[in-house]
Amino acid sequence: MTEIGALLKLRDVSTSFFIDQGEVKAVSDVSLAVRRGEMIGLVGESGCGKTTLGLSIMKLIDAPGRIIGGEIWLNGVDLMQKTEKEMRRIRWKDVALIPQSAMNALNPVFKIGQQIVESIRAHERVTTKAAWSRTKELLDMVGIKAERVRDYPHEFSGGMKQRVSIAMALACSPELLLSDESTTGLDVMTEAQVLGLINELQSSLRMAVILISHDLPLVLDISDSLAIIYAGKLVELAEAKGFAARPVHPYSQGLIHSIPRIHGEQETCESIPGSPPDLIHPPEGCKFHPRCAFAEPVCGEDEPELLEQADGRLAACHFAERFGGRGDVQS
Amino acid sequence: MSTSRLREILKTFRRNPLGVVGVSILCAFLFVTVFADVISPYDPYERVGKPFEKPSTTHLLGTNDIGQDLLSEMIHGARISLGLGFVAATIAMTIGTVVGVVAGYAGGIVDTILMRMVDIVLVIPFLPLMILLAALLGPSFWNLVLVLSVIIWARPARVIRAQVLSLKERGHVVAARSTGGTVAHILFHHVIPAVLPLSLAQLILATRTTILIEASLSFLGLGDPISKSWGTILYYAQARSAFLTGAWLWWILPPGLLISAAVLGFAFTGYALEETVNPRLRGRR
Amino acid sequence: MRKFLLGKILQYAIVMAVVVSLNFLLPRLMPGTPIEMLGGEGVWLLSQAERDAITAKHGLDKSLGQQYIQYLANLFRGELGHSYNWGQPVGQMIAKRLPWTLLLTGTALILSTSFGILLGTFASWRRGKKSDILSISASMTVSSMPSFWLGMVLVAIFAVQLKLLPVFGARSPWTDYTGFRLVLDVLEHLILPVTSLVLLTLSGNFLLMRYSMLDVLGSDYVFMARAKGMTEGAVVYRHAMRNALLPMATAFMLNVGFMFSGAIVTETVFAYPGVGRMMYEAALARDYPLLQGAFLVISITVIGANLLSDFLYPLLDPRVRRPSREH
Amino acid sequence: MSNPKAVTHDHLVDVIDLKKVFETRSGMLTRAFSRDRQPVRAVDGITFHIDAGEGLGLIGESGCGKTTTAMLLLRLIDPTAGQILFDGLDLTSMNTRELRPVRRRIQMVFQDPYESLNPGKTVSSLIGEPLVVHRLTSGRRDRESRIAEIMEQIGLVPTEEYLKRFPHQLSGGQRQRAAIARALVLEPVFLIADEPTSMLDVSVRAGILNLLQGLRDEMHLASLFITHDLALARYMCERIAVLYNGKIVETGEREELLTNPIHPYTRALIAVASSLSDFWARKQEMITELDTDWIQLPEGCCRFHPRCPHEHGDCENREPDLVEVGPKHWVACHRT
Repeated sequence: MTEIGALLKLRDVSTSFFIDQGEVKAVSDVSLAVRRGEMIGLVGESGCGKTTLGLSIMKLIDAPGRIIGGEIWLNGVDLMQKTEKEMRRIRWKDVALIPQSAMNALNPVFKIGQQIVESIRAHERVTTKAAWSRTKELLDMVGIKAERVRDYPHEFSGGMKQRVSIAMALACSPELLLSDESTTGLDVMTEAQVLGLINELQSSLRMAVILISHDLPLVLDISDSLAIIYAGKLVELAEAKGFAARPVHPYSQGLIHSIPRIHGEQETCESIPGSPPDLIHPPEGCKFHPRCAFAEPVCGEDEPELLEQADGRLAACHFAERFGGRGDVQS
Repeated sequence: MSTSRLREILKTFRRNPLGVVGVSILCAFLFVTVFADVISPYDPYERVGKPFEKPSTTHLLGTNDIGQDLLSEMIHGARISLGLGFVAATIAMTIGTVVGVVAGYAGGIVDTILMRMVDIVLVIPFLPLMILLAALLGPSFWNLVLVLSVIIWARPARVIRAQVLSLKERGHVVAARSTGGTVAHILFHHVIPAVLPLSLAQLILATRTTILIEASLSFLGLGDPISKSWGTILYYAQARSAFLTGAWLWWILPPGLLISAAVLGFAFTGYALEETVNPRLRGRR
Repeated sequence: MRKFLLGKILQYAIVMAVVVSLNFLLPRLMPGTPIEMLGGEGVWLLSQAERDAITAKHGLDKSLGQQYIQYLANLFRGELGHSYNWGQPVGQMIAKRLPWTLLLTGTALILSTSFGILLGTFASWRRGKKSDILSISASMTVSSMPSFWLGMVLVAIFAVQLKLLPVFGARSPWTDYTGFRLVLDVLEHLILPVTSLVLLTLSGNFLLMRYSMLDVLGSDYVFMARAKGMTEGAVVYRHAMRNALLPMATAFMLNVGFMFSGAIVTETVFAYPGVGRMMYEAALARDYPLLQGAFLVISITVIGANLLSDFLYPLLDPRVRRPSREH
Repeated sequence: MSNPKAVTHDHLVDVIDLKKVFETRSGMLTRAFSRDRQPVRAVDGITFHIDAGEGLGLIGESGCGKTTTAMLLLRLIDPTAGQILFDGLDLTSMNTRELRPVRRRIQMVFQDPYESLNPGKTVSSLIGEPLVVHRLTSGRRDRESRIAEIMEQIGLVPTEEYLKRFPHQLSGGQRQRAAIARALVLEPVFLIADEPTSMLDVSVRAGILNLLQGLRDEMHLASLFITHDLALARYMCERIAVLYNGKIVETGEREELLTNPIHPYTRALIAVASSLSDFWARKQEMITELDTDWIQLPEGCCRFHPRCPHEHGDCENREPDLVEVGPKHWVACHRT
């Protein structure tokens, strides 16, 4: 988890939405570092703030939302100091996005080629001809025949639209790629192929990828490290390898315990009691304590910090060493 | 509709400033309509002054070409204009709702036939058809009602059919079917209660249209020339070229403003209600 | 694509058939005797022989089926009968008036749509701001006014009181302007009627464009255009507006019919020599052949315009132009 | 599974060669003018059975026909061909009125609890509705006590707190519990669950799964569990059937099927669910990379052959039948 030489560094980033009922603290004080060529999974339940965090990196938060504090260092530049006009240059050139629903992310009235070409020409001084030929190369890279460059989005299937989105994201060879639940809703086979493609391109192009997902087993399977988010806070940051056997934070433990397995001994799954908190009036102290089986009085008073544990991982729990030392949480 | 849903609708509606203004306007008109006999200074059908009198303390808005009091005409005109508009809209809405629910729920060939009918009514330019009908039928209150409702039902029928179609595929209706509910049970417990608020909003918006069209038809001399609606008053004002003289200030301006105010009242109420009951439209403003 | 257009042609053919049949059936189904409907109210002053002649001329002594065939045959030859009031062929009378109506409604349609698009786009930008709310209220207020009344008020103010514009008609009487002077004269007479027609439909166009724009601005592909680092102009004009125009195209069609309805009252108020005013006069005089002829011609024009826009719509929307091979 | 063609009555549910063809929706006039109409064979001759108290998992990707199968079993849509035998009754030949008493005994839990509950009704009237429809209780008091009873059983307690609530005042998990209560208040013998947890948050899913399992044991319910997730099917069901493009390609007892899959599609599914990185490494031998649109194939060929990595011999000319390869293990593949 070293920050030295990291491509992306977030320091205490907080994003809130100001609605009639009050301030929704969607992301609070998140610090995170992503190295070049690393694939990190951002995992949490719906409404935990993982998408908001992702979009905050690109400073794509719309009113009534606002990034209220923190620093976002990308390639040694603090994006928080950049104007909207400067951000426009950075978006897609340095950091690109594969959106959740490729179905709706492509403009229905333009050919897919036009949509990729325009993103190239918005950032680079190239001729139209050069942009079109690069577009064909990009489509070829994601397994779409170059002759389909003049087809409209509705003429592609869901999985193929997702590939077009990937080709579009790679148009300006970004160093950081955000994938926001980009395979949710696709069939398992298509999902496997699309993720395989992202994985392949990541290692060949040495990109950093942030994989935003609610699917913990999937993230554990394919990413290098993972960050678990609960109620807008980072609760655990660890290597993906071996994580399933030794989750530290009680919330991570709960998630691992709630998922049935396909092989090995079938254990009884348990759900986490209660439901995620209201982010307008989050609980005092540790945000997870009302649902935590191990909560003690201190948990309702002091908010635990995200601290480094013995094995190098980070966890935000007052009793982290207790769980960290236990190798028998799940065999 | 359950009482709590009603209460919820009322609560959302009250927060909508347009709706509050609209309802206030409508209440004022309702008052005038009910107490027209008490409020108006003269009998509008009596010749109580000289023709073409200018406004004075005795005749606040002057008199018309045969010496009838214009203010009294306008107060009584509310009865005809609003009453006719409302009756025609109610009939049209009833037809529209029934057609919409039947077409949407039955589907298949019934749906196809009914919707083709709707398309035809919507494509034919409505005023020429109405003029043709009105000219052939002759002027009378009920003929006008008939002419209006024959044309107006189509649009609400289409809106309600769309709602029923989406409702039919909605999980809770499918779930109710799977528990073995009869068609009648599903229609009366799940479909119609969900459609009624939308029907009501459509009724109010349709009233707006019928009032405007009634005014146009009466203005063209195709209304009942005996009964005094706002449109009829304007017909006589036009026929006597009131806009060429100073009389336009008290003979033409007020009836038009009354029509506009009434229509605006219905429009505000209808839009606000539609927005409250149709979640798809929320945030339209 | 061909399937789509075929379906549309078929659909409008049915509408045409219904309009034509309605025109035939209505006078024959109305209470009273059809001879009065077809011969005019004065028919009872005529002698029995003259009445028999009228009955025979319209084939009223034949069966309904035969009458219908006769009617269709006449229609096919472009014969709409003779005006009972003027004695002239209805077809010729309409042909003389139609250009004026087309000029009036066409101008109003183009202006109303363009203003609606511009204002709607602008308002969607300033969503929730004071000017936005103000423009909505104003547009709803204007749309609540009866268009004929608005016309009368416009005449009273701009023509009678301020004497800026002509009071009525399409050209100045007793003049024989030519060339540019004629154009100016026609334009001058066009301003007030067009304004009242534009005001009639503007608010609908404005509200629709604004709603449609808001809908599109909230869509994922507009968000993506911004994420791609496109300039604000490219996002709004290239990505958003192109899509927001699609519902406007449908509204344009509905407005064609609406304009013709509006033209009847507007032409009446401004004594504009179009088909609308002719229809009004025919209705007052109970000149049924003329009335029916006008109804038929207006309906055909509207249906034709609808068909035309349905044919042009695929150019705007590739989903209709090139339907996907699946499903 | 016994011989699929034989009609047996020792099973609670017997589905025999069930088919559903959807005609593409278009007006009758346009249909008369165009030739390119394409019927969609959503369910194309599937045969399976479920014993009393047994759980069968139906696995497949979206669009493979699994939800259509559920709708057919409930007769919410009418089958094109085939038979559904329930407790010896032929559901396919019954009319709506005859079906009513049967529907009481077959109930369904839908995928989306945000959709399947009428937003205008309270929890108590939602759970009570089936009782009213089937006139099962005598009077209000009887009904209310029955509602309270089932609410305790499914864990919406304290009942007084939830009785008067509306669906939007419940969390996702609570809504799904109310939907389950609605299905079980009629004391059915056969429960169909269509992806009952896919719309819920990960952390509350297990609660719903465990509740369903407990109720199955308690009420001796037969169940059809529809899902795209093999691990869930393993957790919930004794037997698993794999559906591909309207056809069952493999069926067997869960551990047998998971450890010893034979059909190439089943093998690919299991590989994907086990480890994506392993799957990618061995992708070439698992499945041909192809656009996953449901290609409408001509009748009389193996539905899977365009994506099958193995040599195509007979696959393009002959449709494989389900063949028994082991105890209760059936596979439809020419290579077996």
